[in-house]
Amino acid sequence: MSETASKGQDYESSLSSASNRVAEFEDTRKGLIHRIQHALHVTPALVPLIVLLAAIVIFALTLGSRFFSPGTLTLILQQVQIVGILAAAQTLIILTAGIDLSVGAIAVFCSVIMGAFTFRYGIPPLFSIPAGLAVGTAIGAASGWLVSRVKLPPFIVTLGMWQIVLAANYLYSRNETIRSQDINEQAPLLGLMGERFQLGGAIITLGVVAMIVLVVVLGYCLRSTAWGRHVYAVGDDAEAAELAGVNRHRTIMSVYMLAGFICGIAGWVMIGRFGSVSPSASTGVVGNIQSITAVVIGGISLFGGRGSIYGAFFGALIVGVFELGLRMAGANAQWTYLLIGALIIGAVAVDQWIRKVTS
Amino acid sequence: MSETASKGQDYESSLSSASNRVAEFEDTRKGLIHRIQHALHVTPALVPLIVLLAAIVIFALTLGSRFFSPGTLTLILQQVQIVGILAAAQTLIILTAGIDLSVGAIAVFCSVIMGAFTFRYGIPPLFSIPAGLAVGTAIGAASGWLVSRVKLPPFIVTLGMWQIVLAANYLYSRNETIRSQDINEQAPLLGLMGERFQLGGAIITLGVVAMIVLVVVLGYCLRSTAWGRHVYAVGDDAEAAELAGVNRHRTIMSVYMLAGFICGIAGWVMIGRFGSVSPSASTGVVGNIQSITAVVIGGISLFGGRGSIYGAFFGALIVGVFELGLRMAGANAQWTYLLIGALIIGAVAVDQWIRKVTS
Amino acid sequence: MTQQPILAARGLVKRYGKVTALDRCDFDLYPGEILAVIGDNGAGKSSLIKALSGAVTPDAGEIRLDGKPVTFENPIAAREHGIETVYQTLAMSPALSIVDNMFMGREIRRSGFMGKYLRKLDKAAMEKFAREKLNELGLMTIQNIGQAVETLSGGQRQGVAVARAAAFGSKVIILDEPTAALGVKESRKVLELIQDVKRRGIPIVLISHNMPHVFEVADRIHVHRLGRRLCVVDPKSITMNDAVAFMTGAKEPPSDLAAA
Amino acid sequence: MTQQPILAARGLVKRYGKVTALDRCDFDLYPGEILAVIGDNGAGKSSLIKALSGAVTPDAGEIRLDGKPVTFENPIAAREHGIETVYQTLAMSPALSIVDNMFMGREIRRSGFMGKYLRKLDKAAMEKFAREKLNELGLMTIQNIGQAVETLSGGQRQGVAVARAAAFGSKVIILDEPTAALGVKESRKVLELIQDVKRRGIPIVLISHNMPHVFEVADRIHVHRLGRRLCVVDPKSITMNDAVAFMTGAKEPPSDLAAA
Amino acid sequence: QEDIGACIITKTDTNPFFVKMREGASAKAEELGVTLNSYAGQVDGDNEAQVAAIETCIANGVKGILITASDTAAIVPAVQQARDAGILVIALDTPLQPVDAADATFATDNFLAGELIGQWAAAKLGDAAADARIAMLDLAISQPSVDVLRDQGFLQGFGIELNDPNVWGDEEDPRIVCNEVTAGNEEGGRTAMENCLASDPSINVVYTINEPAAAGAYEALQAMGSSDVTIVSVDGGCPGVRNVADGVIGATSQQYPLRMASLGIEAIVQYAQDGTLPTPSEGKDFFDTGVALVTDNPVEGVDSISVEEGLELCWG
Ligand SMILES: Nc1ncnc2c1ncn2[C@@H]1O[C@H](COP(=O)(O)OP(=O)(O)OP(=O)(O)O)[C@@H](O)[C@H]1O
Ligand SMILES: Nc1ncnc2c1ncn2[C@@H]1O[C@H](COP(=O)(O)OP(=O)(O)OP(=O)(O)O)[C@@H](O)[C@H]1O
Ligand SMILES: [Mg+2]
Ligand SMILES: [Mg+2]
Repeated sequence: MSETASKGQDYESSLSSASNRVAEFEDTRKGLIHRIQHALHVTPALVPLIVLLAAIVIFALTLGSRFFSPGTLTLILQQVQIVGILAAAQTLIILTAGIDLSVGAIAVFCSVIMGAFTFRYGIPPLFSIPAGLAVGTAIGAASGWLVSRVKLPPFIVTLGMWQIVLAANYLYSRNETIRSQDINEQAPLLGLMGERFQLGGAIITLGVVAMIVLVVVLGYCLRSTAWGRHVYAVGDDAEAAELAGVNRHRTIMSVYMLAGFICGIAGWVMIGRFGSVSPSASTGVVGNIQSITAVVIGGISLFGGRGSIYGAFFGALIVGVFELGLRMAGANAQWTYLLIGALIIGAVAVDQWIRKVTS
Repeated sequence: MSETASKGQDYESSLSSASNRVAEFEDTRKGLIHRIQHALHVTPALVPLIVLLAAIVIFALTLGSRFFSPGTLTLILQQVQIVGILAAAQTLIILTAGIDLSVGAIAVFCSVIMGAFTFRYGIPPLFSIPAGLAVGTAIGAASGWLVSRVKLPPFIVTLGMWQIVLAANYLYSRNETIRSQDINEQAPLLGLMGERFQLGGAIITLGVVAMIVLVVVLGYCLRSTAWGRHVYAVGDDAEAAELAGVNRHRTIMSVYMLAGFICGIAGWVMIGRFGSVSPSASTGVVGNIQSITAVVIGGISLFGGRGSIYGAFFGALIVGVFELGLRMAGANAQWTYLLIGALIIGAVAVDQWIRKVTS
Repeated sequence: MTQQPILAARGLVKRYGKVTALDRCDFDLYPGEILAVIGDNGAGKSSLIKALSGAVTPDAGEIRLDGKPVTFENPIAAREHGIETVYQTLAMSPALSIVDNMFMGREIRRSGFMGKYLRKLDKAAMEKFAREKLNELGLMTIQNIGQAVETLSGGQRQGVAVARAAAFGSKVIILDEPTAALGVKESRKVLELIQDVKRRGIPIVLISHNMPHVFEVADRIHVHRLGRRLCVVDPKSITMNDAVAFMTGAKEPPSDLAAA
Repeated sequence: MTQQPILAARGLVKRYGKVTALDRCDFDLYPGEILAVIGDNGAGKSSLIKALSGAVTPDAGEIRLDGKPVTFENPIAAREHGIETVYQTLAMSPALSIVDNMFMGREIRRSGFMGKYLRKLDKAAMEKFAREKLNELGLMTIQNIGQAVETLSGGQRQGVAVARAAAFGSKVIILDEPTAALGVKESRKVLELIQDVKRRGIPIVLISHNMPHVFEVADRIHVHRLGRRLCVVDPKSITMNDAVAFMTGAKEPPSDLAAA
Repeated sequence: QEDIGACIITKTDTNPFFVKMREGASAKAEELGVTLNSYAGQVDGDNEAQVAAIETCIANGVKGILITASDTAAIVPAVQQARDAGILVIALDTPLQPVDAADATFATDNFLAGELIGQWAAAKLGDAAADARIAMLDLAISQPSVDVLRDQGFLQGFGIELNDPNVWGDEEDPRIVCNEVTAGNEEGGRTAMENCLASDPSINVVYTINEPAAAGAYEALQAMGSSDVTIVSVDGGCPGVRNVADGVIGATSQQYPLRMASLGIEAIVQYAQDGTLPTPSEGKDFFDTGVALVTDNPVEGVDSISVEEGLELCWG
C-alpha cells in the first residue's frame, strides 16, 4: 500500500507508518450494574419486560394468591391473545413507519367470513378457514398497494380500510351472531384455537400458543433474515434504503400482506376464544388503538425502524396485567379506565427512565 | 477580497476574477398551466381546496339545488365546526411531530366543567367559561410537560390523557346531562356560540365564526411570527432546532397549552351547538380520529414540520361534504360509512396525483 | 477517443420548480478510465450523477449504456446493470448497524439447512468481511462493528459508504465527494482504492472539490458549470489554475475543449 | 502563554455504551487566536466540541469559561454565553427555507405596530440579509432564497450554516469541518471570513482535515488522537508532515509538546 | 357469615341507563353487605370486555353475576363457564339467547317499549298516519340488539310492515324517510336529524333510540324551523321525562333499571344463603320488570301514565 503513498502530497509521506491497530480503551467501569446496563443497552426489549415483572410483583403483593396463581396468570395470557396477535401485525406495519388502523376490523371480518362460509354456504371449515385467511391477506395487499404504489399516507389508507371493512362486515354478516352450540356441533375446527390444556393450575389454549409461536417466528425473521433487515431499513429511511438497493415496493407489499394474514389468524383465534362468531365484536372498533398501545409501550418508535417485536408482546401483557389486576382489585369501570390511563403513562415513563439511567 | 487570495494555494490565484452573478436560467415553460403548477407548488393548501371544490361540484350536479343551496352549504359549516376547531388544535400538535388523542375528551370535559360550575356551584357563566378554558389549558400543559420534559412519546401521553380525562368527565359529571331549557333560561351565555344569524338562505352561527377566525389567526401566527417558525422547526428536526437555538421546551409547552385552550373553546362551541351539556357526547370518543383525519387529508405530515393549517380546515370540510352529500343521496347508514371510507382514500389519492402532476 | 463510451448522456434537463439543476447537460465515460467531475457548489454535479444512477428521472434527455439508450426506473435498475454509486448523502439507514448497512440488499446467508430453508443470515461472516474492508480504509477508530450508523462520526460514516461501493461495484463506480469528510490517512486510502479498482478494469466517476486529488488520479476532467458540461480537459496538459478558472467562470475555456 | 484561556476543559470523558469518544481530554482556547483541531476520523473532535457547546453532557470533567467553571445544560445556554457553533451535521431544519434557517431563534420583527403587537416578521429584511451573506461566501448558484434547505446541494447547505454562525457569533466561534463540502472558491471565502472574524477579536476553533488550510490560518494546532489531546503544536515551527505523523500515530510527539 | 361477592356487568357505563342500573345495584349491595364490583364494555356491542369481566369475576370467586349482555348469543359460553363454577348468573334488561343460558332474567321488553311509542304516535296522528314522514334515529351501525328491538317494535306499533325483524333499515315502506345513527347522545341526535331534514324537510314523526338523542333532534328541528313534529323515545330517565313535560318529546317508554338491579342483588343474596333460584313472571320465561308509556297526551287504546307519575318513578 505504501507504493502509492509517495505519489501523494508531500505531507503524507509519513502515512505508511501510521498505526494499524483498532482503537481500544480500558474500561474502568466494572461489576454487576455495568453488566446490567450493557444488557439493557444491547437488548432494549428487556426494559418493558422489567416493567411487566414489576407490575406483576406489585399486584401479587396487593392481591395475594388470588392474583399470583397459575390460573390467573395464564388467564392474562388468554385475555391478551387477540391483542397480542394484532400487536404482532401492527409491529410489522409500524416498523415500516406506517400505522394500521384496520387490524381489528380485518380480524373480525375474517372471523365472520370463516363463519359465514361454513354455515351459510356449507363449505367445510378446512376450506373456509383458509378462505378467511386469504381475505385478510387480500385486504392487506390492497392497503399495501395504495401505500407503496399510490404513495398515500398509511394513516389514511388504513383509516379508509377500517371503515370499509367494518361496514362490509356488518353488511355481509347481516348482524347475525353464529352461536357456540352450532360451532361445537357442526364445525369444531372453527373453534380449534380455543382448545385448552391444563398444566397444573395453568390453563393454556391453542390460541395462546399461536400467539407465542407467532411472536417468536416473527422475532426470528426480523432479526435474522434479509427480509427483516429490509423492513427495518425501509422504516428507518425509505429513500436511503431504496438508494442502497432495497426493493421498497416488494418489502412494503410483503409487510402489509403478512399483517393482513396475521389479522386473519387473530380472527380464527377470536372464534376459539369467544366460542361464537360475532360481527359486532369490539375488537373491530378498538383493536387498532389497543394494538398500537401495546406496540408503543413496547418501545417501538411510531416513526419506524426502531424496536423489537418482543417489546410489543410485553407491551400487550403489561396492559393485560393492569386491566386484570385493577378489575380484581374491584376498581369500578371508570376508575379502571382512569387508572389504566395513568399506568400506561407511568409504565412508559419508567421505561424511559431505565433507558436514561442505563445509556 | 482578493488581498488574501494570494496567500492560498497556487491553483487558487485566478479566483479573484471568478463570476459574481447569481445563477439564472431562461425558463422556456410558459403559459397558464405552468402558472397554476407554480401556484400549487408555492401554496400546497390549494390542493385540498381543489378537492373540496370538486366534491361540492360533483354533489351539486348529482343532487341539484337541494344540496347546492346556501342553507345546505352553511349546514355543512355548522356540522364541521367542532371537528374544525379540534383539527386546528390537532394541527399544532402534529406540526411538532406529535399526535393528540385527547382533543375530543378535553373538549367534552371542558363543556362539562362550564356546565357544572354554572349549575352545580352557581358560578356565573362569565367566570365558569374561563374556568373551563383554564382546565383545558392545564390539561394541555400536563401533556406538554410529559412530552417535553419526561420525553415520553406524545401518542402514549395523550392516549393516557384521553382515558384519564374521559373517565374524569364521567365521574365528575355523574353522567348527568344539563338540559337546553335550563341553559336557555338560567345561563344563556353558555349557549352563546349557538347564536345564529341569517344572510339570505345562509345560516351562520357564532361557533362557525369562531372556527374561521381561529384558523385565520393561527394561520397568521404559524406563517408570520417567530413562534410559528419555531413550531415548524421543532417538528421538522427537534434536535437540529435545539442546536440552532430554538427553545424546544418552551415551544412544545406553548403548543400543547394552546391546543388545550382551543379544545376548551371547542367545548364551549359544543354547548352552543347541542343546546345541552352532555358528558357522553361522541366527540369525546371519536373526536381524535376525526380531527386527525381532517389534518391528514389536508396534507399535513404526521411526521411533523410540513403542511398548512388551511389544509386541515379544508380537510374537515371535505369530510363534512361527503357525509352530508351521501346522506342526502339516500345511501343507508352502513353503506354511507363504507363509502366515506372509500372517498377519504380517493380524496387523498387525487390530492397526491395533483401534487405529482404539478411538481 | 474513437472508443465507444460505456456510459453517456445527452441533453439532460432537470428542473425543481423554479430551480434549474441540469440545463441540457452532456456526459461521457469511457471504459477503464477515471473521470473526475469538478464544479462549483450547486453546479449540478450531484444532480447529474443522480440522473445517471436512476435516483432521479430527468425531465428531458437521453442516457446510453454501452451505446444503447436506457431509462432507469430506480436505483435498483441501475445497480442491476452494474452501476454502483456512493451518494453525497450516503444513503444509509441511520438506526441500523454498520454491517447491516454494508450488506443492505446483498446479505450473505448461512450455508446448509439454516440458510437454505430458514434463510438465516451469516452474521459472523458479514462482520468479518465488514471489519476487513474498514481496516483496508484505515478506519481503525471504529471500536464496535455493531454500532448504529447514526452514532458514527462523519468520516466513519463516509468510509462505510465507500467501502460498500468498492466491495460490490462491477461495471461502473460513481463516487460523489467520497473523501469530503475523511481525514488525511483515510483519504489517501480511498485514492489508493480508486486506483486499485481502475486496475481491475472498472471505470470510475469521481466528484471532488480537492484539486490535488483530482489531478493526481483523473484521466480526464469534466468541468461542470451552471448545470451543464462546460468542457472536458486533460489533467496532464492543463494547470490546476486553469481548471479552477474554468469552473468558477474566471476564464472561458478555449473553444476546441468545449466541444470535447 | 501566560494569558488566561477564554474557554478551557480538563479531563473530559464521554462514553457511549462500549464506545469511548473522549478519554480524559483537555482543551484550551486563548483570546483572539485561531485554534485548529486535527485528528483521524473518529478521534473524538466533534465529541469534544459538542461537549464544549452544550450539545452533549460529558460523563466527567470540567469546562471553564473565562476561568470560571460552567456547565451548559443545552446549546442555548452556551449560545447565551456567546459561543456560536457550526456542527458537522449542520443542525438545519430540512423542510424550512434558507432564510428561516439562518434566522432561527433570532428572527427580525417588523418595526411599528405590526411587529410590536402582531409580532409580524420582516421577511423582506431577512431575505436581503441572507442573500448578502451568501453572496459574501460566493454561493452564487442559489437561485431561490426561499428554497427548502433539504433541496440544497451539500455545499450550499454547509455554506448556509457557516454564514449563520459568522453573522451571529460574539465570543467564541466553533466550526466543525466548515469547508468539507465546499468548492475551491467557496472554501477560500470561508478562510477569508475566518480571518476577518479573528480581526474582529473573536477567537475561533476550526476543525478540519485540510492540512494546507489549517497551516495557513491556524495560530496553534491541537492534535487529537484516540479521544484525547495528544499535543499542541505551533504551525510555524513544525512541518505538515510531522503534524500528520503525530495525529495518525506514525510518530510520537516530543515530550515537551505533549505537556503544552 | 362469609363475605358475599357479586358482579354487575353492563354494556357501557356512559349511558345514563346503565349508570343508574349500577347505582341501584350498589345501593342494594351496601344495604345487604355484599361486595359488589362493576364492569362495563367500552362501546355498545363490546362482547370481549364482558367476557374478560366474567373471567375476572370467576377468578375473584364471586357468588353471583348480573349481566346486561352486549351480544346475547356470543356471551353464552362465558356465562356457561361461570355457571359451571357455581356462580348464579342473572341476565338484566335483555334476555340471553337462548333464554335459559342464564339462571334467571330480569328484563324489560324492549320490543314492547318500542311498540308502545309506535302505537301512541300512530294514534296521535290519526288519519295522517297513513302519509306520515318518519325519521328513524337509531343507535349504531353495528345494530346492537336493543337498537333493533326498539326500532322494530316502534315500526310494528306504528303499523309498518317489518322485513327481517333482526335488522333495522331494510323496510320498504315509503313513509320512512331515513335511518340515521346517533350513538345515543345529543351530538349524534342533532347531526342525524339535520341530515334527515336536509334530504326531506317535511318530516313529522321522529323515532329516537333514547332521550338524549331526542333532545339533540329537537335542537336541530328548532334550528331548521320545523314545528309540529312528534318526537318519541325510550328510556324514562328524569331529564327525559322532564323533556316530555316541556313538550320536547311527545311520549317515552319508561323502563326501571334500578328495580332490575336491586332485585338482582337480592336474588344473589338469597342464592348464597340457601341456594334458591329466582322464579320468572307468570306466563313468561323471564321476570318482567315492566314498561310504562309516559305522556301528557294520552290516546285511546294505549295505556299510559302521566308525566307526574313518570317523574315519581324516573331514574337519574
Ligand atoms: N430536490 C430539489 N429541489 C429543488 N432544488 C434542488 C433539488 N435538488 C437540487 N436542487 C438544486 O439544484 C442545484 C444543483 O444541485 P446539486 O446537488 O446537483 O449540486 P452539486 O454540484 O452537487 O453541488 P455540491 O458540490 O455542493 O454538492 C442546486 O442549486 C440545488 O439547490
Ligand atoms: N451517539 C453515539 N453513540 C455511540 N458512539 C458514538 C456516538 N457519537 C460518537 N460516537 C463514537 O465516538 C467516536 C468519536 O466520534 P467523533 O464524532 O467525535 O469523531 P470525529 O473526531 O469528529 O471524527 P470525524 O473526523 O470523522 O468527524 C467515534 O468512534 C464514534 O463512532
Ligand atoms: Mg453534490
Ligand atoms: Mg467529526
